[in-house]
Amino acid sequence: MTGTDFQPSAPILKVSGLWMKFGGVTALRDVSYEVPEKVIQAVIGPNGAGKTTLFNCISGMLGPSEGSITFLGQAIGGIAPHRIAVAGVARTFQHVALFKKMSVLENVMMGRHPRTGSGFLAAGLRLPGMRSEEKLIRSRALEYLEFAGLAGCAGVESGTLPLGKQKILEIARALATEPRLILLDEPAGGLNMKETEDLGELIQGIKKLGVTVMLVEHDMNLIMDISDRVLVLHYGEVLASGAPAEIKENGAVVEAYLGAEDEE
Amino acid sequence: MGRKNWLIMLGAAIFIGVFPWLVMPFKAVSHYVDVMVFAGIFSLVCIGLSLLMGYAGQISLAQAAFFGIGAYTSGILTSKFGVNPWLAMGGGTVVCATVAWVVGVPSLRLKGHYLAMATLGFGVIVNIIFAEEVNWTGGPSGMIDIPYLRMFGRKITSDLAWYYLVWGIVFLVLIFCFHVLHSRVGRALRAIHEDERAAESVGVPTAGFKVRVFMLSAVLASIAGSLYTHYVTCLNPSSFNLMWSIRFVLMVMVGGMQSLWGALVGTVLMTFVGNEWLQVFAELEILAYGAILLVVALFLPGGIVSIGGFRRKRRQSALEGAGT
Amino acid sequence: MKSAKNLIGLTVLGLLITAAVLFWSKGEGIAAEKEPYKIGAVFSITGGASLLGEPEKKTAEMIRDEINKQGGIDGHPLELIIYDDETDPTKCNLAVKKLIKKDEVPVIIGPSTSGTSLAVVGVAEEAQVPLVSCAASYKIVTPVETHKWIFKVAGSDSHVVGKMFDYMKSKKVSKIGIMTVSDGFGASGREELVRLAPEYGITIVADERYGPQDTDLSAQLTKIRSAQPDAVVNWSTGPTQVLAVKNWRDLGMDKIPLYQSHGFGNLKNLELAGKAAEGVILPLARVNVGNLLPDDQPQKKVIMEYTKSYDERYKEPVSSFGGHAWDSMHIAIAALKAVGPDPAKIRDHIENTKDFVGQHGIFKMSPQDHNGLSKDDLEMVVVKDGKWALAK
Amino acid sequence: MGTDFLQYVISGITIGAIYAMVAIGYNIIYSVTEIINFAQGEFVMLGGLFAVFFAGTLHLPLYLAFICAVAVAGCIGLAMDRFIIGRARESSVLSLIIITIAVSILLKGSAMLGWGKDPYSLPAFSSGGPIMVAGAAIQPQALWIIGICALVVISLTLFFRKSVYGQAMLACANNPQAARLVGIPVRYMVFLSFILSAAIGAAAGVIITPVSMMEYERGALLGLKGFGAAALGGLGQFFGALVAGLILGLAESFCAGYLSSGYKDAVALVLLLMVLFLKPEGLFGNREAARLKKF
Repeated sequence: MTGTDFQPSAPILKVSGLWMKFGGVTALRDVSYEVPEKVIQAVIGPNGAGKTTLFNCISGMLGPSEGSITFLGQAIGGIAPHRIAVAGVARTFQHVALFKKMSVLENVMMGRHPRTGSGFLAAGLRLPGMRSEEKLIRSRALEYLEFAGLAGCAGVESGTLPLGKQKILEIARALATEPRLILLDEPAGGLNMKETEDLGELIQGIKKLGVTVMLVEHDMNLIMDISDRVLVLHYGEVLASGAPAEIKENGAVVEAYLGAEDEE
Repeated sequence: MGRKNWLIMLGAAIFIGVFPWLVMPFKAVSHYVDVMVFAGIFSLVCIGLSLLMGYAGQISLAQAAFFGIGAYTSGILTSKFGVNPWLAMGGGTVVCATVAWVVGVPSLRLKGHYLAMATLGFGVIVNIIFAEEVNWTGGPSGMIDIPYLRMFGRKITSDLAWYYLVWGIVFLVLIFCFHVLHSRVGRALRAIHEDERAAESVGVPTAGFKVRVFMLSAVLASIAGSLYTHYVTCLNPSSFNLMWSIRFVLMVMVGGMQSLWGALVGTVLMTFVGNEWLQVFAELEILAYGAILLVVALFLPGGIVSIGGFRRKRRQSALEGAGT
Repeated sequence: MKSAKNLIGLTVLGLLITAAVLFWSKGEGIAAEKEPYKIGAVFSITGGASLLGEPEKKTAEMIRDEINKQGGIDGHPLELIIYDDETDPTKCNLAVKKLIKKDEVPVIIGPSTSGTSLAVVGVAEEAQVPLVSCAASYKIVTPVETHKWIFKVAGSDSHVVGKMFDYMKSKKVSKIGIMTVSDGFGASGREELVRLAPEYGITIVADERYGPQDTDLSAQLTKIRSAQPDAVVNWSTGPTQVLAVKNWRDLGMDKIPLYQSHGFGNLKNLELAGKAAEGVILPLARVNVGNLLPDDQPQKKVIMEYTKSYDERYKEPVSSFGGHAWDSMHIAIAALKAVGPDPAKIRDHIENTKDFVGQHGIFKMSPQDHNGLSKDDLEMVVVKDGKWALAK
Repeated sequence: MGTDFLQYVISGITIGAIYAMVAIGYNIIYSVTEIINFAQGEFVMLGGLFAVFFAGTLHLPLYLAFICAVAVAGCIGLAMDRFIIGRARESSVLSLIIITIAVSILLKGSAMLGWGKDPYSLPAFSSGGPIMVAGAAIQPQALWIIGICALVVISLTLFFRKSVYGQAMLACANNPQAARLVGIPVRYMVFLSFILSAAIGAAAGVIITPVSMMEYERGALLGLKGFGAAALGGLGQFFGALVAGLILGLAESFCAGYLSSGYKDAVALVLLLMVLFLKPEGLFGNREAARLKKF
């Protein structure tokens, strides 16, 4: 947790032979890949390359058509998203998915859900264990807000925050679940330069906490700055993977991007 | 629960406490106490339904069926097996919770119209069972000779005693539900209502929570049913038919689904409207009832409690509640 | 802004309603010279049993007007307070409580159905106010020890079934198929049919049920037909009994005579069933067949009077149900006339009603019998040329 | 045994045809607006009672009474959309459920005031006694019911498949915004759907009145059964509604005949629940399409 050097270790996530088909469309085609622990793993590719689909498969929002996903040695392909969250995978969404009518603090408190356990009866009868747990939830949530730099607006209704802060809040909420792996889907989308810079620092901070980060992003500068490894998807297939510098030089990747640009 | 809710509850409790003494001296409204007993019983059903509709975002047209299952369980256990009424009430909640679980697990995967349809179908089936199992339920002519409720060794027969008993339970249930809402569980429910996908992503088992709220609402309806049984001491399937399920939904809607207070206000109001105030219209009553519903659904979709900016208050108190 | 307007509007509406209620409850009876005598009534004027409640309400109102035109009960105007229970036990319960508490009536007539009556027996008993139900179930008045304040003017289903079985025996019917509607009326009839059949040496070979709003009974009748009974008994009220007649005819079951319950005793049913109803047999209270009675029959006079004035006022034929209201109204009025508006005295008076000539028979109440009718108060009737005729 | 079986089939198909027509009424409105009109059953009741009014009170010939009753019901359907549903297009599903229930209460109450509580009947469309087939009796009116139901299904299928109006109506359902862009008058199409659905419901009411009579309270149950048929067949599926209606009718009839007549209504509903739980999009619905519907 001290250094920022890239130290490969055992894979935290292993995807092998992953297929995802929607009716006649194949979104992922035989994707196999391993993510080592405590790295920042970027996933890039032109629109429609299957990046978000990959995230949805890992986080359980979609059950893969074929193939396996192993997280910390446990097969998680096709199990319910909330169980994957409990297992230690958190995520954010491409289009911010906050609980808009809840306060900023409450949103982060929601993140504590999988790490706490009091149920209907305990809550309704206000049992002592539940009350102390509630206090703990609150103080831990405040810590995460502090970490994300949002402590100032704890009481604000989250839907009223500017987009940049909403994106950060979503990350804070995901972090509050104490994940081992966090999936960030286009966290910089719609952010300005300054905000993107702050975001980069935040992501590196997350890595320092010992959390593996996977991020889908279009902002190449951000990716080149912070990521340790890059995976390139193209038409649902793995096109290339490696360190950012290598990817930059990879002809196939450049072509794929240029080709895609032409189409748009 | 927040300070504002405590204040409202205090006000409501004082009002409920003195209400009988306000109306009893006046002959013209002295029977309002009786109406309030039923309003209290129905409130229990509607509080549960409000949790389900307003907080978990699910509709149920089967509440009268759970109300009836509780009522008949109590009735059958006490009159045919001589079980203590309070124990029978507990038995009713267990039966209801089990049935709700069995029905809820497949139903709550459905949404909107489909869920309405499934619960409606279930409710009608239960009602047919009440009417057909003559040996157990007495069939359509009804079940009679159900023993009175006893407390501290005495029969509860007077309307005033019933009034305070029922409303006492209503307030206990309200406190229970507010506590639930302002806890980890309540936050999860609100989260499900706002964005199911995001709720799942932070580890909320949405399907499981929906089923549990459904079970809670069934249990509350069951308690209400048991109270009804011992209050009326006679059961008839027509007290638990589809019309009543619809009435319960309407009570919650008219009051406002956004808060438990809405359920309470709506229930009391609609009980009075349905049994008292519309009687001046005689034959036109049914039209007046329909018209009121229409007006509320069209012009007051937030229900009566939305009139005075009540919703905003709830919002704030929920925030404070998060801190307690 | 809009919500503020709504708030004001609703408040005004609420105040108006409250004012109206208060006015109503105070406003009546101001002009009376003598303290009016009150009778409370609860009928199922709307809802599932509205076919029962409607003529009951009309009859009760007609009698009130007649009495008041004659100068009331010993100079006391008669005040009739009617509530509609919408055929709902809960509403019925509330309505009776309201009659007792708010209106402080000394005697209550109704409710219309067994289900609603059973829901209020306890209330009247507890409040010690006599209640004269218009429904049939024997459970309403038994056991008498715990139903001291409850009476009923509708003959028990056991009378109807007994009368019918007597007639069947005389026609050598030994196997019957029954079909009953799944509401209180049908369920109570079914219970008695099943209970009494062995006593009369009759076997029930088919026992079918249907809903009150069913649109087709061919399946039930077909099943009965295949059990080869000597007769079919249908027990229901409302449109299903006409449906039974039509389906019975259409299935060509003429050779298996169709018996109906006394619920069929409404000329409208004959109108609706038309030719199909020819030959249908049923036990009927005399109120429906006044003109067929011999002149020396003691009930003839009251029945003809009622039939005539009801027809004049409402332009429709009388029904059994209206007859119940007539009986209960007049029993209550007789008691009020004799002992004044004291619930306890009224109860005692009703319990000792002897030889009261009513629409449904000659009532002989006693501390053991809070109904006072027997199967002798019924006639077996057959449909002939679209009219009732006494069955031989 | 054989005769009985045939008799059950006949009565099942007859009542099933009525359920199918009610279900089609639900489907038309649902296809265009994605609203479930809980007042659908009341149109059946109104159709029957208006036919009684035109034939019995005004002494019109039966076919004219039929047409007038259907037309009046169509107008009521139009009014319902124009003055009530149209104002609440943006409401939540729950509000819409309540609104249509309120309308059904109003219609039922008005019918009670207008016609009273007595049942009414109509003469059968063609005279003559039942036709005997292998010992089973078929009422001529049953043939009318089945024939008219078939006619309605065929013409509606043609209407939605082939005609420009039908295509336009479906387009409104799939994507009202796009429909508006390509120049389809969406409001007008919605009106049309309400008129059509009310008229078909009313037609069902008219043809069933000679068989089973009609009174103000009848609508709710027929509506419920029709609703069951619509869900069973898959919301929005016309052919599905027909088949599901017949299945429901036959299931009820067989249950009454071979199992317990008291539980016959329950059997239809259990069938409905099972379909909802196992194949929520209905027997003939499309899973992908059902998922896309905005609930």
